[in-house]
Amino acid sequence: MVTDFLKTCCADPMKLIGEWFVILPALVLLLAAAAAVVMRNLIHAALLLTLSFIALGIVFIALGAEFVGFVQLLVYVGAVAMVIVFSILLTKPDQLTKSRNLLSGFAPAAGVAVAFTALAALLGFIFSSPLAKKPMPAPASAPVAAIGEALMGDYVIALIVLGILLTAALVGAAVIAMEDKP
Amino acid sequence: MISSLESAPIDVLHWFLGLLGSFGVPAWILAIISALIIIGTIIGVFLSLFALTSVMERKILARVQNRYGPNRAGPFGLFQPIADGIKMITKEDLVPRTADWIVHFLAPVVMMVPALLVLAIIPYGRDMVPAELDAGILYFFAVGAGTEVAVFMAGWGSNNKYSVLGAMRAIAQMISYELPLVISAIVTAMISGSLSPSAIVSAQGGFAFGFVPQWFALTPWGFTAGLIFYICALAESNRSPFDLPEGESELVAGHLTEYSGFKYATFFMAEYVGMFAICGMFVTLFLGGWQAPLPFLDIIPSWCWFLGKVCFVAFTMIWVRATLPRLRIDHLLAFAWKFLLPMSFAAFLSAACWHYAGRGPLAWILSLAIVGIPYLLLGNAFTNRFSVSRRTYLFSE
Amino acid sequence: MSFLPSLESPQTIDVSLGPQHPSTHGVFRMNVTLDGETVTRLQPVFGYLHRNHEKIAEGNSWLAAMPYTDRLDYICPLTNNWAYALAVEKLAGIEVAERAEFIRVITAELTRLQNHVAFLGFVLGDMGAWGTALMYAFREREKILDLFESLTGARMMCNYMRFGGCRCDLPPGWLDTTRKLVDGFPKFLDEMEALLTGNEILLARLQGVAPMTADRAINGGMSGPVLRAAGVDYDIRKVDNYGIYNRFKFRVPRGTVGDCYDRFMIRVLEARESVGILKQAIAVIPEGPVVNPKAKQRGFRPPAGEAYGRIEGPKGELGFYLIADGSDKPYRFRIRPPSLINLTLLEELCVGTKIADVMVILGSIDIVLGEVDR
Amino acid sequence: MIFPGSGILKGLAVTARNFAGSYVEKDRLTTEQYPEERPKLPEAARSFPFLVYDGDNPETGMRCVSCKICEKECPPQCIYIIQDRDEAGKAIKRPKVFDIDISVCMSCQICVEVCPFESIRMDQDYELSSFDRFGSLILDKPKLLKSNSYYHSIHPTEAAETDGRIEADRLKKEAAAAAKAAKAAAPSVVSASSSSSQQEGKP
Repeated sequence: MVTDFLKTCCADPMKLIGEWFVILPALVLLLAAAAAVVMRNLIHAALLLTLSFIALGIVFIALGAEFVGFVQLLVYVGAVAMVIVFSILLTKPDQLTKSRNLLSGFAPAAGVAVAFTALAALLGFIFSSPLAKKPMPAPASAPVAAIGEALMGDYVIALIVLGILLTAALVGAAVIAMEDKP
Repeated sequence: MISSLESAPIDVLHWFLGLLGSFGVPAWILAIISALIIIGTIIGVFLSLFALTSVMERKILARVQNRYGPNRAGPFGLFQPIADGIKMITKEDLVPRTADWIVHFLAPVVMMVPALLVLAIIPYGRDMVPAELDAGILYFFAVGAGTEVAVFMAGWGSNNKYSVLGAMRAIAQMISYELPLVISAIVTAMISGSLSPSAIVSAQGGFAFGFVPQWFALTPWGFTAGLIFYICALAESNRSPFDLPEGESELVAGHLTEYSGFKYATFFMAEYVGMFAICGMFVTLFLGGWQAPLPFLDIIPSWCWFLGKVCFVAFTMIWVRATLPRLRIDHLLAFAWKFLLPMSFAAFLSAACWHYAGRGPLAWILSLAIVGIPYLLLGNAFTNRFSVSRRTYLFSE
Repeated sequence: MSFLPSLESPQTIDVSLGPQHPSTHGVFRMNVTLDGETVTRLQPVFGYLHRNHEKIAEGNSWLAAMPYTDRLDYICPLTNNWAYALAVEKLAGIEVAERAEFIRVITAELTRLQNHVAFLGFVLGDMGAWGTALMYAFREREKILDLFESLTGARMMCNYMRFGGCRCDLPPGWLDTTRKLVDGFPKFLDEMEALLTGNEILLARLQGVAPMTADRAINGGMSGPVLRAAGVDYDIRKVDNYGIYNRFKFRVPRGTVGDCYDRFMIRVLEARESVGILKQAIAVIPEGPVVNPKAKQRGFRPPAGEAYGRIEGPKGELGFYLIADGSDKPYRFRIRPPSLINLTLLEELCVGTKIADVMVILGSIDIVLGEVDR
Repeated sequence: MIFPGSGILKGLAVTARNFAGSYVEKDRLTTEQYPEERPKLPEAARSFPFLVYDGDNPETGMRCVSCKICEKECPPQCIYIIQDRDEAGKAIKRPKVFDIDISVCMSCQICVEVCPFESIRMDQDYELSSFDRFGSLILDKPKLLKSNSYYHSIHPTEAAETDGRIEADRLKKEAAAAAKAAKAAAPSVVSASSSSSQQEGKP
């Protein structure tokens, strides 16, 4: 195992670097996500969640899915994470401190148990599926133009429906926000 | 001679790599060295540009305000950045006792990273793109989103009321202005049919009637989109009149209140490099990138044109800063959502009409109407909403 | 780490703006309660620049109080001098030399000019215009200060007026320089207006912010441009006709809304009127002594009695209330500073506005802390 | 407002004009480059008081007679005077100590106005900063005493007027003394000598 590893190292260092570009961010992603769950400080948790979003984006990019990776960064880091921290800033401070109560008693143990059960089930399904036994396919290169054409061609109905849904949500949010004004 | 100047930076790089290769250095090490040299050059150029701008900005501001500006450190005050640097480094690095010190420490780092990363996809000259990405524009905005996190971290981590208020303003402002910014950039991608910056630059090549450059900024839709992009760029790089997050007359220094010494310098540096990056993007998208403005001016190397245009755009930003008072937060948000966003949609529509109407005189009239009418209607509605009006005054003898 | 909760409601933040803050015009402090960006409560705190001025004056001779008045509103020392001299002249019944009356009008109107242009600059600074307007204003103010220096010997601490006249005569060539400056001044005001009054950002920042009704302004004791911006036609130059103001033709501008924009524009219009007064005064200034030779400066002992002398200072009604007991010191020396009294409505004006407006409102009242705290 | 944003463009034009103007018009760039360029002070300019002496010797030419009017009238009370005494303990019309604390002085010029002996005058020296706030900000007699020719160099008009006044005063006194001497020619030697000593004190 180790000799294999060293051999690949010497044979094709660039490939190795390429692999580590996936493995490292993936590790960061896992650790950050786990830490975000455990953290008591809500802001730290939100920032770690942002870190995991970034790591996920890098994983996507390293795997060759540039477009998805960039969109991940743009949407999740640029918008979702910001909305999360903004809503934390706008929450009442006494609610911030109350969240600690959740971490007492049986609640943590129960949470961990549920999480592990779910993880085990998921891993079981993944490894028992025929996909897991297939050899890894060569990384597909997806040029942006191809994605664009697919979105505007085959999936155009879905795109439009999603767009309408989001617009409706936006308008609804605006209406709710306007309510308290005279 | 001319062609050698044009590709001089690349030639030097290749010569150096060839030299190393002749000593038997493996190819993969050469690749790393090549990348490091390119990165080093870009960072070096932009940091020296930052140093130069930090003094030029003060000099230009001073001249606009009828003062001399810094002129004591070295000839014409050109060594001022060195003096500032020494001061910044030797200053005490204060961290408030109740600050969230990890976040406080990381914020300048997080601020610097996206500012440097976005420099990777800008075409600095003919065939001079450090990272040729298919989705270059997307990369630019995706990485640029990291700045918001940094500003938030700085504001929160300082545990200061001014900082928190500044961070809240910054986030609200950046989220609001990101939308029109991206949409106005997408307009150019739509016309040139690519998200790659170099493809967008080459789409602006050539000259109409032999001397009018075909830059996007010289079309009705491109002018509108470019103006929106410019305004949003001011807002995204927290420059006056959108410098609310650090508006010194209200919030002392906003999210920077509790920073001193080198951390403050890092913020300062990141803001300037980010400003140059967004100026570079503006030049790439709307001002024809590295293309010369007139055919016979091609003899000047393309990268010189690019730098010159970036400096010009930066100069206009300084000029605007010297002229305009700051907006108020509610005006700022209303401006983004109620004026810039609809206008960027209008530019979008206008660009589409321009394209399908054959890019001829008819296209000009059509696209001009599509951006002009909303500008007049929306603009007047917007100014009336804030009761902006001329008044008459009574006089008593 | 807490989210800095306020004592009153967990959703608001208490911010102490000042006394060290970039735009509180000196050492002024406001304890502001913010709900988001909106001000829900504002408590002005002053006194950081208190210098015991009135008591010092009561312990010194009548003449020795004069240099201290320079330091009240240190932007406009000459009008302060005049107000004090006027009060003493009223107390002791001293006639003022004819030429001195003209010099007083000229210097006072120059003071008004430089105060109002500096005001424009300061308000723009509060709005975050990076001092451009302020620098233009100071460029012109500098010329006026140079005139003051060549006349009185000091740029700001002039100590120029004396009981019954002025300390010294105009130096040769002074009137010509002044005439040139006054003739060029409208051009500068035009430039300022081109830079400022059409600017949409400025209009949006100023119009409709903190309007004040005429009733409220009168009941609040406002005076000067703040009162006239609210639409009240009250200018002490017209009401009292002190000095020789009845000999000059000038108009009193007044606003209609009383918001920050009116307060801003009234200053521009008043500066233009001052230019007119200056032109008239320079044209007809007579020769003669600059101080009433009968008036005594050193060892001055007015008869027992009291008097209130007031003038239309650039910032409002500046009054001195003096009680004499026949000795060489004032028995009571009381100043009515316009800045302090115009400041009393600050909370009322600020509540409900954004925090950025607070600075503009404070700037639009035009205070000088030397006068507020005395 | 037909074209929203036109006001902003107008403002930009003004700043552009000032930017360009600061390179060509001297009127737009009024800053003095201080250590190289010195301000041209008007004659009336004043900084802190000094004491004038006539002739070359500061001690004998001193105009001050230690009357202490300035000490009394000084609004912030920054003047401190002790009258000189001879060996016998008799007061001489000359200050032994004359200190002005210029960290307190507010340059109001009232001491100048009240001085009946044209002795105290305002200086124009403005470079007074020092590292020692107790030593160099208290001006003692040697530092305060400056010659009449220096006075002429900073306030020529005022100094000429003063000299004229002193001269007229002297002539008047001399005339009065001569008349007095002529009137009581022989008997009163004592009064003549006393009046001449007065003249020595104030030439």
